[in-house]
Amino acid sequence: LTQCGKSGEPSGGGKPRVAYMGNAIAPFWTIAEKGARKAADEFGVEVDVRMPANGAADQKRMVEELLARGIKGIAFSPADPKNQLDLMQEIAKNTILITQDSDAPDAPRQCFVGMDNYQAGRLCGKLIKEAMPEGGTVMCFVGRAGQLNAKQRRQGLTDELLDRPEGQQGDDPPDVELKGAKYTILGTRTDEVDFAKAKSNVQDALTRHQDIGCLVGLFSYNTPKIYEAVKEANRLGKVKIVGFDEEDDTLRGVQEGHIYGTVVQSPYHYGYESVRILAALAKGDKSVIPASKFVEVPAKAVKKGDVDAFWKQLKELVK
Amino acid sequence: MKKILGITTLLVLVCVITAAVNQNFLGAYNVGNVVKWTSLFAILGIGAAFVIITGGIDLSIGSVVGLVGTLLPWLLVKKGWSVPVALGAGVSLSVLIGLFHGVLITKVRLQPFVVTLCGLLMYRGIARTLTHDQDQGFEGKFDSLRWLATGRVQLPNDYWLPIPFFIMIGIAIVAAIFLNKTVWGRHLLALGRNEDAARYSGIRTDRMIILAYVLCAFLSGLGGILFALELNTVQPAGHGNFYELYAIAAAVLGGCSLRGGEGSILGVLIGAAVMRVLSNSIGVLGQASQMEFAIIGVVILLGVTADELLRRRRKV
Amino acid sequence: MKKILGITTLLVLVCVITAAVNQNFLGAYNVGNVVKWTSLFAILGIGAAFVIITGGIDLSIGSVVGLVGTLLPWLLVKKGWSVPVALGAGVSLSVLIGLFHGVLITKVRLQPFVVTLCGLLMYRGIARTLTHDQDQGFEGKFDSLRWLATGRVQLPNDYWLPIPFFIMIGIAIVAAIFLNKTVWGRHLLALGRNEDAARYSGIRTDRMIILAYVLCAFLSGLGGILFALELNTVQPAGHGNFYELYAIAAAVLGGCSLRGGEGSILGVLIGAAVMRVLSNSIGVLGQASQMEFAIIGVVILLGVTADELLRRRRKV
Amino acid sequence: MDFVQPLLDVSSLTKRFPGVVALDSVSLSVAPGETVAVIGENGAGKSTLMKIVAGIYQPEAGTISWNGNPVTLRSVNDAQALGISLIHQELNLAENLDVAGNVFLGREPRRAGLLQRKVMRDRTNVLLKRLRANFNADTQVERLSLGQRQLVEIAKALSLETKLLIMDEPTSSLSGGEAEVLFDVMQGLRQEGMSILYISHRLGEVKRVADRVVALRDGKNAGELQRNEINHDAMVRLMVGRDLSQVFEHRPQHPEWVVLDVVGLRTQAHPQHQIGIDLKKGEIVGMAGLVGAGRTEVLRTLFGVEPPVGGRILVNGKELRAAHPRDAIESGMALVPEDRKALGVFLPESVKWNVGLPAATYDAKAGIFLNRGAEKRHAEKAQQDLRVKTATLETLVGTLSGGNQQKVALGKWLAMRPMVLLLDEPTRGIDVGAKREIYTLMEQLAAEGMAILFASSEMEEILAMSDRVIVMHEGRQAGWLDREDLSEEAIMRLATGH
Ligand SMILES: Nc1ncnc2c1ncn2[C@@H]1O[C@H](COP(=O)(O)OP(=O)(O)OP(=O)(O)O)[C@@H](O)[C@H]1O
Ligand SMILES: Nc1ncnc2c1ncn2[C@@H]1O[C@H](COP(=O)(O)OP(=O)(O)OP(=O)(O)O)[C@@H](O)[C@H]1O
Ligand SMILES: [Mg+2]
Ligand SMILES: [Mg+2]
Repeated sequence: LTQCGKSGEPSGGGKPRVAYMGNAIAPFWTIAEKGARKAADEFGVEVDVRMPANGAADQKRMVEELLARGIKGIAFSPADPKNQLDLMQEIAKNTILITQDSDAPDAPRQCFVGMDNYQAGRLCGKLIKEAMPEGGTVMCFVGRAGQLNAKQRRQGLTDELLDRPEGQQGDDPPDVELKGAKYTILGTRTDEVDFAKAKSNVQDALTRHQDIGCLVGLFSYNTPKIYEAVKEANRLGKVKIVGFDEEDDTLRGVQEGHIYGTVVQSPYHYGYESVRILAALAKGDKSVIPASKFVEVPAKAVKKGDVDAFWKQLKELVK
Repeated sequence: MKKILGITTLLVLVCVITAAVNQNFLGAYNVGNVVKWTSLFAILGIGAAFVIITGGIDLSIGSVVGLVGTLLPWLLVKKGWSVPVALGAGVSLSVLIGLFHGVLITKVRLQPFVVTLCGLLMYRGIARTLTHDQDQGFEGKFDSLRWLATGRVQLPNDYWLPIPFFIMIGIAIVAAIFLNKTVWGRHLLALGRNEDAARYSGIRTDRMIILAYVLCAFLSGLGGILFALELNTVQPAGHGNFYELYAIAAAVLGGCSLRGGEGSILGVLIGAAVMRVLSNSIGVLGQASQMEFAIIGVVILLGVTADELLRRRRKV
Repeated sequence: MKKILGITTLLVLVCVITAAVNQNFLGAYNVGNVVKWTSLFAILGIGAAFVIITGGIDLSIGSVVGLVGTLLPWLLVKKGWSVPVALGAGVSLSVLIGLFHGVLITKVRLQPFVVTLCGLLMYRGIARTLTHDQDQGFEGKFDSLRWLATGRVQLPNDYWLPIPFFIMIGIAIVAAIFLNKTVWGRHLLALGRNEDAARYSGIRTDRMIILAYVLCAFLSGLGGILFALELNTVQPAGHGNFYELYAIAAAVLGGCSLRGGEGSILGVLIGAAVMRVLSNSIGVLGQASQMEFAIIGVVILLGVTADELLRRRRKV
Repeated sequence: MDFVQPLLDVSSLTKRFPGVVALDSVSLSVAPGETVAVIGENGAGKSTLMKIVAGIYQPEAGTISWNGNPVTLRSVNDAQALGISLIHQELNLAENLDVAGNVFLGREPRRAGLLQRKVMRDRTNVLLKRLRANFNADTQVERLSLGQRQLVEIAKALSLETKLLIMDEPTSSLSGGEAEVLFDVMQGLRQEGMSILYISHRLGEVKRVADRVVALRDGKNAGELQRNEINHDAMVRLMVGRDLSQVFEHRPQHPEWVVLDVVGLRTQAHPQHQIGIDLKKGEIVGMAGLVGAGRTEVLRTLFGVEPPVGGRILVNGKELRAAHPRDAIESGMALVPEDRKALGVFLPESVKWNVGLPAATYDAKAGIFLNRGAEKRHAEKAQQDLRVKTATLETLVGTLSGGNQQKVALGKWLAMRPMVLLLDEPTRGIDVGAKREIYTLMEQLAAEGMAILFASSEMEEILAMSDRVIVMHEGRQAGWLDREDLSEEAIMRLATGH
């Protein structure tokens, strides 16, 4: 029996095959997929897009399968960078590795595409301060508190609200109350990506804290669920809502003025840039990598004023 | 009746304790919400009860909730189907799923656990594939349809009852009559006790078993529709995950024996209420959500243990 | 033997088809990985088989995997315990869990489904509460410990077998001897089919049932340790979710009847292999991961259906 | 009589169940090497007494002495340790194991914890040979008929190192021939010094085997008979408290109209043989044969439980294609199965519930709603006609004595007024009084025009009740006997294949 593994597959018309891997199943990653596919078309590669339902455990298995497929490069979003070092080492040993969305500086990755979720969290904290300048209570809602992006967003937001200076990053568990000078973070409720739970969590919070100031959705679907629950409780306006990501319902809420603002990254560009770089690297072109090894795709806050323009642009991108 | 005494006591206990600690628990807003979630889960629980009474199990409930719940907004919004056609499609699909389970279980003689486990995997996969894992939602439209889940009937003092409550009560009444007052219900209970003896008594056990799976899948589908309408957006990969366990737990807490042949619809409602009230009271009392599962598990375990010990004492 | 013919055929079929489409499937790298995952899941499946043979069920397997798997890195890294003590704690904890289940089921006479469903909720909640929902990992240390899961035995031509394979084979051999050659295994089979008959024959059925739950929880805990060592990073809220279903599916595919009294360890291994190979071949063939569940569901269903129909024909 | 230290001495035992006093201060003693028969009507408390002696139930009051020393039996193991073993009235076998596995269940020969299969198999085969069983140690119990399973239970009891062997109706599913073998075996055991407690409703057997007879009535001691006093009438008097004439006189009908016409029927268990039956209106036909002869199989096939491999079944001139018992019921048939615990009744449900079940569909209001009135009427009628001994109609069937369960199994079909009644061992485990009641009932039903086909292992019953007899041998219809030609010898000749 002869082995003919490494030579890759005969299919794909000779185009190199690269992979783009998210860290969860979410609309965020579907938008990213759009960008990845666009770049694949433009730069002449085949792209396998993978999204793990179950975080790190699934990622490991998917990586193994991709490597078995003879892939030419992987743009990887580590669900748990600290502990996935050897997985990334394994990737780097067998093929080209870049990270995107969340970084692992210690890993042998060629470069990182994206921005820091921690910074996005800080940005969100600033939105909360704007929405509620006189201070008040805040509660966060998230699918999985342990997941890296959730952790970073929450930490950034916490540090901002507790007025920790830039560069000083705290490490607060999600299940305790954090009191700052003006702002109190009551806690973080998780829902395991069960939307019904996401909604009833908000309802329970509204029942418990009749005077709650601001509700924050850390995962993309959390914000619309907050919006719905607050609306049903007839407390729109009295309770401020701030969130992450660009779900349609979130943007609609921003348009109506019921959601104060949302922090958006640009997943489309994560996908696009990652595949562009992988395509070049696969063809031996190393010039795409900047000296800093950091390809920045910045996050920004979308508020009532700029939501229309942002939405229009987004629709064009994902068409 | 006696079988649900323990669980009813537990329900009352949890309510009293929570209300004592936080008055908002009994406020109009919270009561309405708890009743709504209880109603939605009770619909699934009633379906599960029918299957459990036959001595079977349906693990696909959550995936059917997911599939039908995803298809409805997808058909309405993405495919532009009309409301009655989309609803009809969702309902027919769930009935067909039940039929499929029932036939495999009775005619091919596969184990219910295996059939519905495969169902769990398949329907989830289909929902995800059809929608390319995209969240599906009503995009702010179909408000009159969504009234089925979000509508309210106002009561004095700001209190209100959600429409799903009335749907659930209707289903529960029909189900209770079916189970206790009709020949079919009697046949269902009989075959759950002893399928062979039921066949020797002239009961067409296969048909009744199929019927039970159809009812369960139908109610799951209906639940899926209501959950989707209530939530506005659903995620194909996650919507309804683990709901089969909640549904089965509600049924079992409510006195259905997994050995078959026993069950009470009222019990299922109370079982569903216990699950929801517990979850709600944990939230309202401000416990960390990390502990929610642990608390629910412990309380249920204490409840059934106390129940069993009391029952035994009464017997001796 | 005859009972696992169908499933073995299915396994071979899937392998042949996948290998025909993508030669890398049989490459050293992929074979090693598939064997590793199969071994890990087979360990859980063997545990599940013991409980299923008694006619019971253990829904807490996934949560025990989660709890023990989270505790190990947490104790080692966050609490600074020594390796033997941390390992010992994990193993003792899982044995205690099994004891707890067994006692509730035999002495308090609760239904296994209820007890272990509460277990599912509780252990998950405990893992999350202890770790504040933070991912746990070995942070690049403990490589010699991690060798238990990541170590390899080199074979010719770059092929290798993972250490968990040898652990699994060891467990399987002991389990098979226990089940088929010892008096206790005999008693387990007997009480699984007819508990009264076993009790009237002087078998201490309660002890045997407790033993089965202890074995299951122990193997779940062991599996949890190995999974954690293999993955390096563990999410308290998600690690092991649904693994009970995989474990039970492996056991049932391998010929265990949920009615109790039947089961083969070899069958469980093949059942676990089918699940893993299917999942792997879907990935290797480049099918969208959305479809993975659907394909696994369909293939298993076809497999058991064909098996059942063939068996029936053979009988007539 | 010399005083001999009794092996077992039970005195003033009392046991209550909810609603019944099963045993009321009952005493019993057994001397070493003695065979004591315990007789009594259904529900008299025989099985309860035995279960207490075997450690399964705990009495509320009373003492048990073993070799003169008081003992407390908390579990089966305690009793087994003393050397007491029990063959249960209701079979309790692990059907997933083979015969050897069941015979040695709980006491497997082992070396370092490992099973010694060969030893088990060989020893089981010796026992089976001794019982002249037509199956061997490797056979799966699943594949055995009820009678064959009873032989397994007996083999199991024989394999024990036992001082006191309790046999609770060991022959209820055995026919004369197999019972004879058992009596030979018991004779041997007795010579080895084993004591035996023997329960049976077949008074002929009791007379053959017993050294002494102890009678129970309504949970109380009702008297004893010494060896020389044992005769049918005396036993009946003790049990029932009055005389019953010994032989039941069947008044044959002379019907013409064939209601059940079976031509060339081939069953799944024995597809190579063809069965032909013509059952006339008002006729009672018996079906005789040894254990495993295939009688149950024929009745099951007729009733549509499993499809025939070939042949035709005509009921009342109309062809019946029974794919399901329901079809058979619709065409006017009813079957009271042999294994009442598994197939005949629902143990955890009430008498009323059980009796009302088959007719529920036909009584239903508006076609679907349960008719509780009709249900109650059926149940009351069945209770009266069959004299079911039950506290109330709400009593769970599982708590009734075996005989009364059998009456319920029969009673549930009476409301349906079937044209053809199939009975499989209709008096299995039923006491003399109830047996007579069932015979009377069969007689009466036949007189009303019902055709009855009954399989039985009890020779007296076949001889007394049949207008004609079909004899089965190893799945084959060995021959028909008319009433004039009926004799024990003629039946045995056909049944053993000579
Ligand atoms: N587990 C039980 N629960 C409640 N009542 C019971 C139980 N077992 C027996 N009984 C009742 O105790 C009485 C004695 O029953 P037992 O089985 O000892 O009678 P028996 O003499 O063996 O009758 P048979 O000849 O019909 O076997 C009956 O009235 C019966 O209904
Ligand atoms: N489920 C089964 N599978 C295979 N063989 C069976 C099965 N049931 C019965 N048999 C076989 O068919 C034969 C006929 O059994 P059947 O029960 O009809 O006999 P029977 O005359 O009623 O005897 P008995 O007096 O023991 O009840 C027996 O040899 C038995 O071993
Ligand atoms: Mg008895
Ligand atoms: Mg028979």
